[in-house]
Amino acid sequence: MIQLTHEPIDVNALLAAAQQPAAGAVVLFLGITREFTGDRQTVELDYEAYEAMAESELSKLEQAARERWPLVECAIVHRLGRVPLAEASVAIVAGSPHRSAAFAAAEWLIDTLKECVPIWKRERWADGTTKWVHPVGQAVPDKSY
Amino acid sequence: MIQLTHEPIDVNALLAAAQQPAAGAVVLFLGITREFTGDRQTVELDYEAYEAMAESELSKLEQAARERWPLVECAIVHRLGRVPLAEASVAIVAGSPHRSAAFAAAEWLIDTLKECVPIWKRERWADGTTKWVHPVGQAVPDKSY
Amino acid sequence: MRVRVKLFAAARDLAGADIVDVELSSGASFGDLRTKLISTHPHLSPVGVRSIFAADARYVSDEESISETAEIALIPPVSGG
Amino acid sequence: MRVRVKLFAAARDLAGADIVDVELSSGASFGDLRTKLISTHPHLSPVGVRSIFAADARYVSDEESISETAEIALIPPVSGG
Repeated sequence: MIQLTHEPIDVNALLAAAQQPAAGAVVLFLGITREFTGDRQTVELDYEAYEAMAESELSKLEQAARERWPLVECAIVHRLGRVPLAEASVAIVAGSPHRSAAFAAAEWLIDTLKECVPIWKRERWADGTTKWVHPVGQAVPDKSY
Repeated sequence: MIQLTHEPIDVNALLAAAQQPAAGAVVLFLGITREFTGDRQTVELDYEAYEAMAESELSKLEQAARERWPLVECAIVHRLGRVPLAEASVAIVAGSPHRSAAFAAAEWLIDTLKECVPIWKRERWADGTTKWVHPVGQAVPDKSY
Repeated sequence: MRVRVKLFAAARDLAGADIVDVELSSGASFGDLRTKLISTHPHLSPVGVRSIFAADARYVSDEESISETAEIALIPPVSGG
Repeated sequence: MRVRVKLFAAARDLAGADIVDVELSSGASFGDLRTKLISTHPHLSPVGVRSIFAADARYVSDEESISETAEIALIPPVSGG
């Protein structure tokens, strides 16, 4: 399951869907709006996506993860728009009969999402300035999955 | 935070505690009662602990994880008594400014818990039999942490 | 041919528009599009040189030829998650 | 000295008791305790040989001497999680 949403992410629903009798292990990853980056203070983040392509890339990620690991559940939800401090911008759930697959899939999914999915965040700093984040030296998106 | 409980684990409360402005990444692991082990069908699990020692070992695990990784949050909760299918027997939460530490800490905690903490499960199989699980060839508990 | 390019994030802010049109000769590649886009919208340069194009929601390389009917977007380095 | 040993899981079921008392000479080690425990409670043998002792809620090796005042437990291979 993949989803882009402008609302707070419903983590309970994601976990409830993952807690199935065939899953022995569920790993949830939440990316949270962090207040400090070094000594710079963030007030909130604002996320934008090329939505049609982001959905397509997220679906490819889910598919690739299901091919690589025996997943009972695989969900990727990204929030768009304003995400206040301490709230989740992204949630990933991987459920598998055994825990090593659930951990590996969840970590691979967030690592790859951050490289490949056309979503951008804008920092709103405490000094009132804003800045789109476009990491320098980022790898070219892997098109192999 | 560590806890042994005879009630269902309150995952929402654990996640709420972890979603702090200093955490950029939260990883939750849930160990779930799985229905099938090969072709043997489980009806429920029953967990027993040497409670005083289990609490002491869990505290040492939390302490060791906090020394190894920069954790904003570290929680380990193990349920005791009967745990029906698809419910969580164990929940681990690791929150950190960066995701690699949160993943590494959560996986290390569950791996080490399974080797070191005096808790035992009894399988109740669909054929009516029960069996304590005492893994053969298990490593001697690591006393180094 | 006229190519419409969707812009996002800092690229959109730098160009002051969500979409820009670029005139190219038929059979042009995405590399040609990048060169022309930056020459006609010089403000885009700092992000444009570090971006990748997408056609119909798939990443493409600068060597590929542009299909006139594709939906084309400039994808700056991503920062979701 | 008399040592009380707490039992858990299959060890408790095999012995039919949560606690068993074992008579040992003063200065005995946990290895001596294991030998005596299994000889006096032979049903415990299959789990007892694969268990570790704990004294005051800490794992101990068979070489260590037993403190008469410690709380001693036989810890079969664990299976929490």
